[in-house]
Amino acid sequence: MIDKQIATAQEAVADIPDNATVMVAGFGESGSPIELLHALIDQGAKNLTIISNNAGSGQVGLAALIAQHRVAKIICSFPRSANGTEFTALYQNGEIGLELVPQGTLAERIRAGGAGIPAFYTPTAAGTLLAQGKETRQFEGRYYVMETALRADFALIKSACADRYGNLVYHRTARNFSPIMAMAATTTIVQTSELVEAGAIDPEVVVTPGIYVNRTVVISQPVHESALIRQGSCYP
Amino acid sequence: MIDKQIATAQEAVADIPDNATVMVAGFGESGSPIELLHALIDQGAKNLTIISNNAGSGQVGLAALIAQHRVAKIICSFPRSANGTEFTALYQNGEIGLELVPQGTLAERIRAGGAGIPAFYTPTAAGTLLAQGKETRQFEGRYYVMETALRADFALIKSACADRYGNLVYHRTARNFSPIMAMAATTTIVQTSELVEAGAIDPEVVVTPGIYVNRTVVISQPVHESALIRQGSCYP
Amino acid sequence: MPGWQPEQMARRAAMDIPDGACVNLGIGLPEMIANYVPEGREVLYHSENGLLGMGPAPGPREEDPDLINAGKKPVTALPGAAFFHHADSFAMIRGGHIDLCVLGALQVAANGDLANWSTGDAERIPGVGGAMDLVSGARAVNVITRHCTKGGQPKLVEQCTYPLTGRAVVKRIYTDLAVIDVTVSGFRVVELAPGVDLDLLRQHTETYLVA
Amino acid sequence: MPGWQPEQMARRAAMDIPDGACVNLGIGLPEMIANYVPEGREVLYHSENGLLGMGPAPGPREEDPDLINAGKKPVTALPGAAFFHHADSFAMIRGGHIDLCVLGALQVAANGDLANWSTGDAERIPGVGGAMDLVSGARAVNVITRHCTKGGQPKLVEQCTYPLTGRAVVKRIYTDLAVIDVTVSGFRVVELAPGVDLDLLRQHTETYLVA
Repeated sequence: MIDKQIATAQEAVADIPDNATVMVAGFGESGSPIELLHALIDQGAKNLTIISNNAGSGQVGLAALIAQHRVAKIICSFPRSANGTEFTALYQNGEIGLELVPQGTLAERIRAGGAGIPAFYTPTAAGTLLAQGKETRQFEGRYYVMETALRADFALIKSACADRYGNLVYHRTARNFSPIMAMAATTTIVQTSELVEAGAIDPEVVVTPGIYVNRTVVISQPVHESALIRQGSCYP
Repeated sequence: MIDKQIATAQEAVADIPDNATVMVAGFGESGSPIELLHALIDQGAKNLTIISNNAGSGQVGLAALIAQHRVAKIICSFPRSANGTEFTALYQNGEIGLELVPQGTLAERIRAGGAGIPAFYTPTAAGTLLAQGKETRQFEGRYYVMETALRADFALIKSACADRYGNLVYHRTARNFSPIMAMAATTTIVQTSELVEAGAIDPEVVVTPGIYVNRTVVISQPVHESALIRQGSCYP
Repeated sequence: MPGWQPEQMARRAAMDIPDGACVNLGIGLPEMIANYVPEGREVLYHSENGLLGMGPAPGPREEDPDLINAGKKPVTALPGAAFFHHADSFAMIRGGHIDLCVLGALQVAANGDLANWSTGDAERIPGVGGAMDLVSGARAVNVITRHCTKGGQPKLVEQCTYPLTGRAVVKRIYTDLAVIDVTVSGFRVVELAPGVDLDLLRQHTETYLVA
Repeated sequence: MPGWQPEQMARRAAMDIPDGACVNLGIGLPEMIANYVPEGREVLYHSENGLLGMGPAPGPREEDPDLINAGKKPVTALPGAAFFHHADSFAMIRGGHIDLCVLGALQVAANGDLANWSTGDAERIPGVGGAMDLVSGARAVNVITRHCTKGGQPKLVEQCTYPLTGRAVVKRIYTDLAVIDVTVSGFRVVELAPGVDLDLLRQHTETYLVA
């Protein structure tokens, strides 16, 4: 019987090795898999490449992983944060690499990685600094930049509800990068608020089919980054 | 107030001109907008380019449009049908053009057209007859074919349920090409079995956001192609 | 100093939003525009992070950290809204389905070039977000910005000195002093704020203005 | 003539489907494989037209023309199924998420080239469907086919004469006479059907067979 449930976040992330590329879902705190990130901090893997829209906030979640000097490079569209100082300090000291990618190009590169498309052309960034060193090509008189697919060894994502097959639905705008990151990683690890019987999620409304999911772990009351920051939390 | 409802199929397709490119949704009869196609037959536009996975079946719907010599060219993955003789006869007489495209490439080219991606690379068809004349390029040691986006002047699609914004949900595997064709056409015309109040479709389960839809027409009891064929129907 | 207050700038920009439009508003001043759309027009707001049909900020204690806008602030979803993932959201943008976006600016050049993501300052962490996608994808790109920087430097310039967001993308600019169109002949003044005359406007603009 | 009947071929192919696999079965003979998967294995079936978790044919009068497989025949959706659109369905295929597909064949070459969509006959309407996407995207591509055509022509050949579906894509072949792997040294016999010996197999194969 197919059953992707893992008992704890700790076990779910246990085999992420040093030097792995890890996609981390979320747009700001919404959809950010905080518990999986904290388990990854505890686990110790280092020299990671992170693909995520943001670089975390405060001293929890992704920002805490960065603060522990565990991230060699981040591929992201917007590393600045109102509460984020960890990334800034490391970046200015040259201790963390940054590949800045326009948000839509980041999303499309991840989707391409999941969809078996090695490269595509986009008008975004044509004629700007972020197209430097990239192939530019005209189609019907307009300039486009060639962008390549992004894939990862692992994806850490957060869902509202899962079944044993790994079918997922999300909560409102927490969906953001999760469905495409689930597609683009060799091993997709999901923290879910709820686990339901197979068939309880209507096949019409499944957002991420289970084929993209390798492990689910139930975190029934996930914390929110902003709540931790308000409490002055600092992980670990 | 935004309201995309049109009273009749006849009015909905009235402005499709000669020489237009028209995407027609459906995989076999499932999702095929038969009533819109029949309205298009009545309307008279000719020399059309059709983009559709199949070439219709029997003597109704798309097959009937073709039988009327109204289609100059079809871009499609599988024009053969158990009940389709109209396309065959015209094709063998050189009276209709055919661009044969692998099904996944067809879907991705339509999606690219809707997503502002002018071209992408795919492994599908590399080294085969269907890649002839197309740019082939290596990425990480594997060969890929460059495929370009498909767009259309009009898309004819079929949904199960719509609201006044044009938000759509579909019925089971009738979804197939509809969501991507809705994205890739300048004017998307939808026949829907049901029209509901705004808010009646949960924002979590909308498949086609209304931004992609221009016109909806209620066809509350759509006919099925196979039922018409069993009855020996021949349109008009 | 004469000219429009931010609310008046937003009100003026809102006048140009057509009924039935799908609109994406940038973070900050652009967001205010939604408050001033004239009665009787229905506008659908798009947020890059996967929402079409975005509504105003929720009441106190009705905030949901999973229902936010591109500026990461709590919002609501109106009846008829839809959620979707990031690749679908930017397909919507890149594919030309957003009728209008209104963004802030650091500099706008007479040919419509826009710089709004970086001053090139190496000390500052760069962040681009969705700005480059929006300017290359939306059917029309307008800008709302103060006419000059806090230091008094003109933002409407002959050529941008900051890194570009997009080339020849801006159509209309709403400032505290005027409404200005980007045309083939350069900046063209459409409307002056009360108390502002062409001389004053020209003093605060780094390039030629067609009256 | 000795060898396996179609049901036996399907049963043999089904033995190789691992527990938990996501599988796409081609139209015709390949579809039969689903009936013979050994007890205790759970397999998820994918259908190109937007269904993962496809179940068997429905009972009489339970057919829904909107719930069909890639062969356009009525099917069911099992608990835990998901529907999705065509671009998402082929992203699943092309992105390497389908563990195994089993297809029919016109010809298979010793290097794994597959021809299964066209005989090149100009009189016949060409149709390719999803075959080229499946062979280039699925993690493993197996073939199930009679060893020879109805006219007695070998289908396992040194080089395909028909237009290719994909180059060097086939991994294993199930015929009525044998199970054969494609290896770097060419076709390798894995198993012979009852009553079939290597001599017989070689008579019906157009190229060298490694025993």
